[in-house]
Amino acid sequence: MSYWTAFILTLFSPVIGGFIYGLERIVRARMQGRVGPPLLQPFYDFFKLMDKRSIIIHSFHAFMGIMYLIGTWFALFVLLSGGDLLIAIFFHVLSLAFLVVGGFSVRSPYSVIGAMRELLHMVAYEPLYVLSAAALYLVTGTFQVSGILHSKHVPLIYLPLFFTAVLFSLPAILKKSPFDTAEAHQEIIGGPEIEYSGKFYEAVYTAKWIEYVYAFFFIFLFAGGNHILGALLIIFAFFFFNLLDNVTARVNFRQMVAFHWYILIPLAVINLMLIALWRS
Amino acid sequence: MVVDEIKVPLREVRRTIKEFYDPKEWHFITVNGVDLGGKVELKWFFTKYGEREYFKVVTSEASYDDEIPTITYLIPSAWISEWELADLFGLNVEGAKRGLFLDPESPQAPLRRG
Amino acid sequence: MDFKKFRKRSPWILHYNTGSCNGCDIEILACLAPKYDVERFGILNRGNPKQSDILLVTGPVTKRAKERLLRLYFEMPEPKVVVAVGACACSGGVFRHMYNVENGVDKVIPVDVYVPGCAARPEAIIDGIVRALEILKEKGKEVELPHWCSAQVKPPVNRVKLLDRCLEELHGRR
Amino acid sequence: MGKRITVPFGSQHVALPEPVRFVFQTENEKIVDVEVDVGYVHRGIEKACATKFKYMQVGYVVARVCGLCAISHTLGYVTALERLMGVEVPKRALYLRLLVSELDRIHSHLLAMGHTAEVAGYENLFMQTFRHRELVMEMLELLTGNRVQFDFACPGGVNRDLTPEVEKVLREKLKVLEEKALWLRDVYENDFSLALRWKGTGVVTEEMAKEMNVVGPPARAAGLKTDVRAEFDYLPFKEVGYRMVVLKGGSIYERNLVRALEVLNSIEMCWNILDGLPEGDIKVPVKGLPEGEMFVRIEAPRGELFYYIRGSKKLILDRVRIRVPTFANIPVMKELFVGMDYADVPATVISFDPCLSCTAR
Repeated sequence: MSYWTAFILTLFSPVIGGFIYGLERIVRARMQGRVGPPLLQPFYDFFKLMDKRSIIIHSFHAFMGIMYLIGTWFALFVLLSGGDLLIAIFFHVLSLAFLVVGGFSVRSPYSVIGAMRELLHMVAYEPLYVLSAAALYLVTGTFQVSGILHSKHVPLIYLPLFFTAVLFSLPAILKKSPFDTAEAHQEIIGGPEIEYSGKFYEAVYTAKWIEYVYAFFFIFLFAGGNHILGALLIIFAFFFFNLLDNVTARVNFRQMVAFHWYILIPLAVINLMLIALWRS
Repeated sequence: MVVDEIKVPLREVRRTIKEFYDPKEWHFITVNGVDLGGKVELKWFFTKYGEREYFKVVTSEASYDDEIPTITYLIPSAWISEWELADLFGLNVEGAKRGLFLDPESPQAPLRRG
Repeated sequence: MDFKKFRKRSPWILHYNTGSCNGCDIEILACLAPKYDVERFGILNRGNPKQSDILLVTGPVTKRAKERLLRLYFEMPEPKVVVAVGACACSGGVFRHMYNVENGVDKVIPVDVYVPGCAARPEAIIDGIVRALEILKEKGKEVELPHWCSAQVKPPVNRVKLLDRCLEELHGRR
Repeated sequence: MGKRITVPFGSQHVALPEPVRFVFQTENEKIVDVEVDVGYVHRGIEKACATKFKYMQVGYVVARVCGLCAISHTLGYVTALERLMGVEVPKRALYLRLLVSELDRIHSHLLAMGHTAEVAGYENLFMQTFRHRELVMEMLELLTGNRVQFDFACPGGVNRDLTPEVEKVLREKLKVLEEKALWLRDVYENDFSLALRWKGTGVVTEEMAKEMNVVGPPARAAGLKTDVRAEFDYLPFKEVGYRMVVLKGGSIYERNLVRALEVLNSIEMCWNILDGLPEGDIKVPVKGLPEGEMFVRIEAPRGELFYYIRGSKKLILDRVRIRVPTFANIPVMKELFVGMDYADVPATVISFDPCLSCTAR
């Protein structure tokens, strides 16, 4: 992928993410036996928020909201432009750190609790992503996304357990049930994003769409050079995580971290060891 | 309906209840006040688990200034009824806080007559 | 670009019960459920005043809920509309002139749409929200004050101070 | 972490349809202290019943104490009044009251169950439960003319008769409802994530239930055999196949299961009522003025409802006292929260099915 295509793709990634989000809302509504909003609903929300008056708690808090958007955007750009996988993960962590710092900087207890839980989210799923970067390196021999995308191997064949683990942690990165403790609409009403309003909430809202693209691109990498398989994997992952979202209750943060550390990460490590054994 | 009513003076109330009350058998319903003009008639309602239409009522009368004995030592869940009594009748119940329902700007002791 | 027309497309609601009998509240809940499914119109129950456009108020406004209602109203960014749901939110209903109520939401905050009924039916609530959207579309972004409040609004608005001023007046009004 | 955070829960909160305010002191999301404020919706109905409204009107006023168990409040009041004045209510009216009260219980229980699912983040189950709840709402609307505030019972009988056409539709809908209720029971009993989340959370033990005088489904889920339907003869429950549902355990999971089982029992009762509905009048005139005092207990969907009325040969009663189930359950809720995770709080609160407009009146 050339540098400019990547740039344009990144620029339009909110649009793609918005469509994914709109589609998700429809799919979710249909799974619940409702009609659901129109496909363009996220964009209606987006334009409405443009016009809302923004109430700023203090400028640092608002700035952190914007930085969250920029950080996620940059992480995605690193991925799309074929950069280093580890750097993309690093930027993603950094962008979440902005959100966490913003959440801690206000007095609202929901925001503080949400920020703490956001940290626990990172503790839970980020090791899995770092490990999968390592696993992709073992299979394809490169950390470069462009290298992985042109690799002859299909990592999915070597990393089935890894793929399963990443699939199950998708709800954690996208904050969907069962791992939506950081957002937990019914407990802490959105967590770190509670105090944002107007244009600043819009930034946080859009950053979440970009995270959709980021997460699904990660899934795409598991198909390596086989792009059709990648597209199929994305569609499968999309429906799978919607189904998971719809048939589970929210677990608490202890169960979430325990699930990631006692089940998913060991799964991934077993896969990693098998590969290492097989290679040697 | 069987009603077993015990009329006692106010200071005897706690002892009377203590004599028969056993949390395994008795269910405390509520304490109720009725304004009789100048004084309040208080009734503690109890019922027995598993019996049909059986009530035990401890009745007593108190003037507006009397200190009403609390029964939260015996029945921990009674505090909410007692606080309500203190709030709505403006009575002086032992250990009760004001302001369960009423705000400073609401009329005080609304259930008193007159 | 004219963003005003998108206001109608994505109203996010905030619901507050100021002393109603729960009848209207469960009907609002029923609106979100599959049979009425207001998410068709993009309506979401946000539960967060900072991100909401429509404030649905039920109940005749008790003395204790009054201050909370005013705070919620001030926390909502403009443009916003207030919908009074149910007979008691409109006028006090059966609770009118009871000792602890204020006889309707419009005694405390400005109301744009009144939805009658005891309890208001889901169809009526949806209709009320649709009416509210018509009003929302035309609304400006100026800060609105309750009719009893004599504070002057001069930009830039300090919302915290304005709220304090209003609360002082609310309690002084007794 | 480790520093104390004060978390206010309510009075405006998305998980709560009504204003109650809990202020939690949390450490690492564990609650160490709790304060509760239930007075947000105090309107002064008891006072108004004893000053503004005539005794024939009070039934409609107390219905507005709570929209969820409206029929229970009216029933409580009219039963007390009828017993006080010695009115013999026709059998058909009793059966119709029973029918509406059981349908009301079904809708209230389904609401509570769905709502608990919603606050546990299980949005789909909430939607499904509410979808089936609409069936009951339609039945109630057919039967009484309104969805929520029915004003069905009145002193001396009921206000509206059941016509054969309505009965036919009711039977059809009841059949669908029974299927759905069985399915719901199955989901609430066997769903993995619900059990994982709720089993052993917010446990009220039997001793605790007895000591704190817990009422209603929370008490029965804890193994305490108390149900006013079995202890007080205000309606002919025995004749229509009432069974008491008692479970052991006392956590959120059991409370919801008790509700699910009671819904099934209520549906069974509704079948029996429709099959054995006696013919006759639906209303007898009530004459005279109330004198003396009377108290009754009623099983509202949330538990024991207590009415005390007192009259002195006047059109306006001297005292109407309402002790509602949530009022009795607030103390145990307060005890329960200490030591609990904040994440479990919304589900625990909702699993008691609190009705604050009842509590504060």
